[in-house]
Amino acid sequence: MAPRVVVIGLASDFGCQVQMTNIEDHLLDVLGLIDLTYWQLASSGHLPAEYDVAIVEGAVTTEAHVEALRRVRETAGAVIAVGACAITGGIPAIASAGELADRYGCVYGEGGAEVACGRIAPMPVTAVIDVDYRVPGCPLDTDEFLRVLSRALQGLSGRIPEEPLCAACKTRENICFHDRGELCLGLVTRTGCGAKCVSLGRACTGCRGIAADANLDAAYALLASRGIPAEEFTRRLSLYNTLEEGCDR
Amino acid sequence: MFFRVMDKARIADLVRGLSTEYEVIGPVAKGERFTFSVIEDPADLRLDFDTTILPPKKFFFPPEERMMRFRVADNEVVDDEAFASPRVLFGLHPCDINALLLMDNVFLGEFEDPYYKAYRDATLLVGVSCSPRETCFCNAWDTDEVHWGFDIFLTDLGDRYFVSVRSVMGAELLDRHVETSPITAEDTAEFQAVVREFKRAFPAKLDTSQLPLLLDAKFDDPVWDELGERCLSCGACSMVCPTCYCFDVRDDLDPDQRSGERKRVWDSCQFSEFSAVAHGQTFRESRASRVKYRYYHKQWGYLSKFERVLCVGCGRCTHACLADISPREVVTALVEGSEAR
Amino acid sequence: MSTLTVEHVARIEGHGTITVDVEGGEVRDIRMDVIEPARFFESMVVGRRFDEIPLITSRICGICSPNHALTAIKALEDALGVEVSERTVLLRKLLVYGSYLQNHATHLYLFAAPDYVGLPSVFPLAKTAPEVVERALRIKKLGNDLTTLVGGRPIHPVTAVVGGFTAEPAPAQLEAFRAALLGIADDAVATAELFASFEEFDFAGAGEMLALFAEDDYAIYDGEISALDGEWRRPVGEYRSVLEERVVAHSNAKHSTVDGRTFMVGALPRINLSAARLGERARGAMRSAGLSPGSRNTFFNNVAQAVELIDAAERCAGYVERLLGTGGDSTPVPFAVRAGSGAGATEAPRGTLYHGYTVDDDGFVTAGDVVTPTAQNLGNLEADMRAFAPTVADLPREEFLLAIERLVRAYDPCLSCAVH
Amino acid sequence: MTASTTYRQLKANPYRPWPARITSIVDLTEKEKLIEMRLIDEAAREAFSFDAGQFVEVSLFGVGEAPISISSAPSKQGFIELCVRRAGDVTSALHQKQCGDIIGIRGPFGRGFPFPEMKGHDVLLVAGGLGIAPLKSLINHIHDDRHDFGNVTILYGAKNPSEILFRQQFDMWKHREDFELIMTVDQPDETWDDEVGLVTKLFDRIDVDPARTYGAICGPPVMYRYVIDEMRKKEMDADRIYVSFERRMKCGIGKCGHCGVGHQYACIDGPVFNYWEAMNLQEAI
Ligand SMILES: Cc1cc2nc3c(=O)[nH]c(=O)nc-3n(C[C@H](O)[C@H](O)[C@H](O)COP(=O)(O)OP(=O)(O)OC[C@H]3O[C@@H](n4cnc5c(N)ncnc54)[C@H](O)[C@@H]3O)c2cc1C
Ligand code: SF4
Ligand code: SF4
Ligand code: SF4
Repeated sequence: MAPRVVVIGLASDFGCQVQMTNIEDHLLDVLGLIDLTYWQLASSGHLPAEYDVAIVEGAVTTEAHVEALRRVRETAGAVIAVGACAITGGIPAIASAGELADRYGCVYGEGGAEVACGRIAPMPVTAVIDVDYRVPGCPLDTDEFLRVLSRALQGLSGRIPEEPLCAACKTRENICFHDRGELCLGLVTRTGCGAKCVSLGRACTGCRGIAADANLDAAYALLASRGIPAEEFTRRLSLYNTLEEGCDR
Repeated sequence: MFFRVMDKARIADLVRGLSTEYEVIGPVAKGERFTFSVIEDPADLRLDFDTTILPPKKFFFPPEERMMRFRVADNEVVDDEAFASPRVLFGLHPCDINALLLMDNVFLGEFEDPYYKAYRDATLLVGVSCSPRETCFCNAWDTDEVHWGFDIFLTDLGDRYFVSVRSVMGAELLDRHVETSPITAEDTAEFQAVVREFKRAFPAKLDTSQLPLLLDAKFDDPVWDELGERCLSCGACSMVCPTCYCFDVRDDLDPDQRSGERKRVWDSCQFSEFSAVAHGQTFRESRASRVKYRYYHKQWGYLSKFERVLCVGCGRCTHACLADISPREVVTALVEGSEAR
Repeated sequence: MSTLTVEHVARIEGHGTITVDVEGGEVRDIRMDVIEPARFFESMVVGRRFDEIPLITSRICGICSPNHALTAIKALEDALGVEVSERTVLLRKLLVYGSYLQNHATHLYLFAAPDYVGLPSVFPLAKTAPEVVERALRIKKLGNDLTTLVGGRPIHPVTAVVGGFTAEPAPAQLEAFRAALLGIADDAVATAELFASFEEFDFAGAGEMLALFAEDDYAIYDGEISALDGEWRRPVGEYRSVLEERVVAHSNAKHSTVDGRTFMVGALPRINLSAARLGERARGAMRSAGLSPGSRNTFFNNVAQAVELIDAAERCAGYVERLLGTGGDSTPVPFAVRAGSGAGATEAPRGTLYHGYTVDDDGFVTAGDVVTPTAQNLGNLEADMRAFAPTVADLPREEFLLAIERLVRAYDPCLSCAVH
Repeated sequence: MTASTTYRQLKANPYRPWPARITSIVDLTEKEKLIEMRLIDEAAREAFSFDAGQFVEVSLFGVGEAPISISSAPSKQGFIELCVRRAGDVTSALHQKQCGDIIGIRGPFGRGFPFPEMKGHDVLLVAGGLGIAPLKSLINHIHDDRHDFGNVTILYGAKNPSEILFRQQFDMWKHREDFELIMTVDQPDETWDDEVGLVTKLFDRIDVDPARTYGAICGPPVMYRYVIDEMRKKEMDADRIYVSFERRMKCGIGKCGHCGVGHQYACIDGPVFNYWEAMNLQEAI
């Protein structure tokens, strides 16, 4: 029997789900392997009571999300967290700083806080439940998604690259931004995107999260020696990694 | 070996001629740096380059390479053919040619690697002389000279090249595609003068006395901890190194999950996963032990097998390392004591 | 009184619920509850440097991300006084059209079409009518390829920055792409034919219609705010005084009015205002689909999108030709960071999108404002629902709700955008 | 003939696995299975000869490869037996295979135990847990040429009685005069009436003639130092004590670099080293 797969979106831009539909060349192959039982974005129907694999996108921003996730964890044999929102909190986690009520005020004006019922400070899915697989990035990379999905379907372990981006960037023979005195976050960012941004002339903004192998202390020290103050580095890191450990100095 | 001289302006003829039979690859500018790339127009060839970001190893051992295609159902190999089309690699400095010879020991020695061999067999090498930069220390390992391992070598004599021809193929190609003349006594004298000047231009020679022994004797030296604190564990040094050959192997399934390919990709001993075994045990847990291992293997492990050091002093890692860790610094710290830095 | 609901309306972006209060067989009230939680983008941009803003705001929406990025860039360029090259503008237009191809193909085939063939999703069609699914995927892929070609990836463009582009496609890539664009035109025509063949409800909305308008172009990147009924035009910089936004109790997204009326934005208003500026083939398709300029039938927004697909394919081929034929440079122009305020607008696939920012001397944002197409549409959508529901009230319950859902989907709403 | 010359002669791609058919599977414990296979290709089967202590790379396409020691005796021509613990992806997938399934095998690789040298001597084998797998090959080999050896002693420690491998075979040897086998467990249960404690404890019970004894050790990394200490206390020569190392491996043929141990590679210079060599390998023990 084909594994029953559900796709669940929390607070997000649906970008990772859109990326999942962006595997046009292979979409039909993949659909042939699974029984896609729930995907609100693409199909009518309800979240079934039983399923094997849950793909979860988005950040947790309400009590309802927390509850929903706990149920997902109890039900699903395997949980795949996709995208920066679900894994590090991503862009939505920028709003985790300070008081939520103030943000309501800023967006909705006076009395905005009334709408805030059930709202909590944004956090990643991984802060609420254990996940078996992760597809980082903002947005996710479709090839990587396919590889991880394939591992999940085969029941293989969830592996995620743990080293910084620079090595991959070298294989693309990019000119290092730091050589030109510009800050690039690749030196601490988890690899796996093929140094996409740098290869397109843009410094890495850290969307794949902080690599486990990263040496943040050394990065802060060497940037300071090159005239980039800690606050600047912290601010840049906080774009996708507000809640990640070690980038808050 | 025999020798000719060739007008510098003739290099375009040679490249154009070779292009009729081969894919010609050589150094071209990329921003303020250089890369080995396919030469579409001889004017793009920049034989005055300093060094390239990646070494020529990418043409023999690509960053990501398919080893075989397979079928899952019966665990069968569908295709493991190693294929390479004929090409000429133009503009290798002596260090880069020496580096290939060191790679040969690994890939063409015991258990010949069919993929590397196919590329190697299909490629002719044209070397070119260089002038040392401040990060160069090839003279420390005697890799500033190269006596074999190339088909043609060009030494820059200002207005002309002193051409050393090592192989039959090299001789034939030269004959077919470019006008050269026999060398005169003056040419040879000038060649010697150029070589002498080249040797003089190096920064202070690196002291490597008793290096392999010191690596063991100072295995617990605090210098490694200090380096470990600075190292970013990014692996850039291994990627740009012409002699680093470690790789990881991965199976990627096609989207239909019925077939797929086994690939190898460049890896680095600076990553914590590199030495991890099942259940998460890692043999080189600390960053310090990983930095140390890179030098230990290059300066001693490889030497113990092949009687050469696994470094050609090209300085690429020095340039790539944002933490400014360089073989020059590490060797000096070991040989002269860390306070000497 | 009984209440009917459609929870988590499927095949739209974001989370919303339709609630209908019925009493004695009559529809008393009908609402679109937008339960999608806010992510507070307007507060998140405050305190961040200008160069991060396009990155942040493009995460408002994964479908029209190029629009969010470009609209933010335009607003910031307005604030910082940056003038970009003609080549940059051409590339940006391509980027916008990339999202049109993607969005319209996704909306028409993945979201809307299942309603007309009575299926829960498009996937079963893969078996019964593979050519339709393949066509949908072809158009969508071309859209992805276009945004990837110009922006570096299918969504959340990497290369577009304040002042220009950090990388440009190689001429050979552009050349190959021109052919692909011309090749897709037939698929676009087939799409228009398919949607023209579906039977639509006969319904006329009562709202105003708004879109950007330019004399010399089918305005998607530049132009003035233009009203169909009001027959006025106003510069984008005045968008704040043109649109009135208010908070409503049942929705995390605000509702908008103009001249005191609800209004619609999107493909239908665009075509109503700029039909004369469409390419020839698109106009032909429009005629054969029975879509006449000035149409009030909201459901025709679908076929209007299909017509835009045809126009997009041909127009982009022309742009690519110009990029190949004329020189110029798209590398970011140099500029000095200074304090200022600015506004920008583009036509996103779903309608006009506005961004406005104030930056300080160091280029840090002190205030930000984003008005998305769906937020503008929501008030009108509810007005339409109220007018439409009684006309289908005697249908069996399932069919009734489906009819309402169809109306909602015709707007191609993006609730995550609307709330942001 | 070494493996590399075999590969050269067969003109075989050393990365290309040979298909092998599983001929028998025995469940040993919850985590370990004994899997026997036969190479399908005749030329490969004929060329395939190995020393006790060598390993093969087991290849399951789509999952990956894992180095596994051969546990059968070299004399059992044509068959390869592996004792596999379920540890991760490849080994779990291998556990799901059935008799008759086809898997891939590359090898034999590495340096095994110096069997010819050991002949004519006493042998002391010390195994911890799964470490008994490569030693079993050696024991079987000795068994085949039993008359060429003096005393053969096996010390074997396991976590608990249910994790003891090859119990039946051991029971058989135990009742024979010519093998001395002593077992111990860390955590005994009610069925256990033998030794309790670490394997080093068993050294009190044996006599060793250092002048004529070879040692062979295989087990978890933490075990080596303590066992070697005991052997050294018995005055055995460093270069007659053999240890087998386990490191991460990808290629098995000295190229991928993962198995570096000190200045050597575990795959081609080992996995079996004598203690004198191992002492000179940094971070080995
Ligand atoms: C010379 C040698 C002999 C061995 N003999 C046996 C044996 O007889 N029986 C047995 O059950 N196990 C043996 N092992 C250990 C076995 O190789 C690992 O348990 C196995 O590789 C784990 O792979 P996996 O895919 O199941 O686990 P995962 O953790 O999923 O491994 C992932 C990858 O990591 C690498 N890896 C992980 N652990 C090891 C390891 N310990 N050694 C080398 N690479 C590793 C492999 O490349 C593998 O593909 C031996 C190891 C070596 C080096
Ligand atoms: S990770 Fe990025 S692309 Fe994915 S949902 Fe979040 S914001 Fe969107
Ligand atoms: S380069 Fe950095 S920002 Fe860009 S995709 Fe990779 S990790 Fe994300
Ligand atoms: S170690 Fe550094 S200097 Fe030596 S060959 Fe490698 S890159 Fe060049």
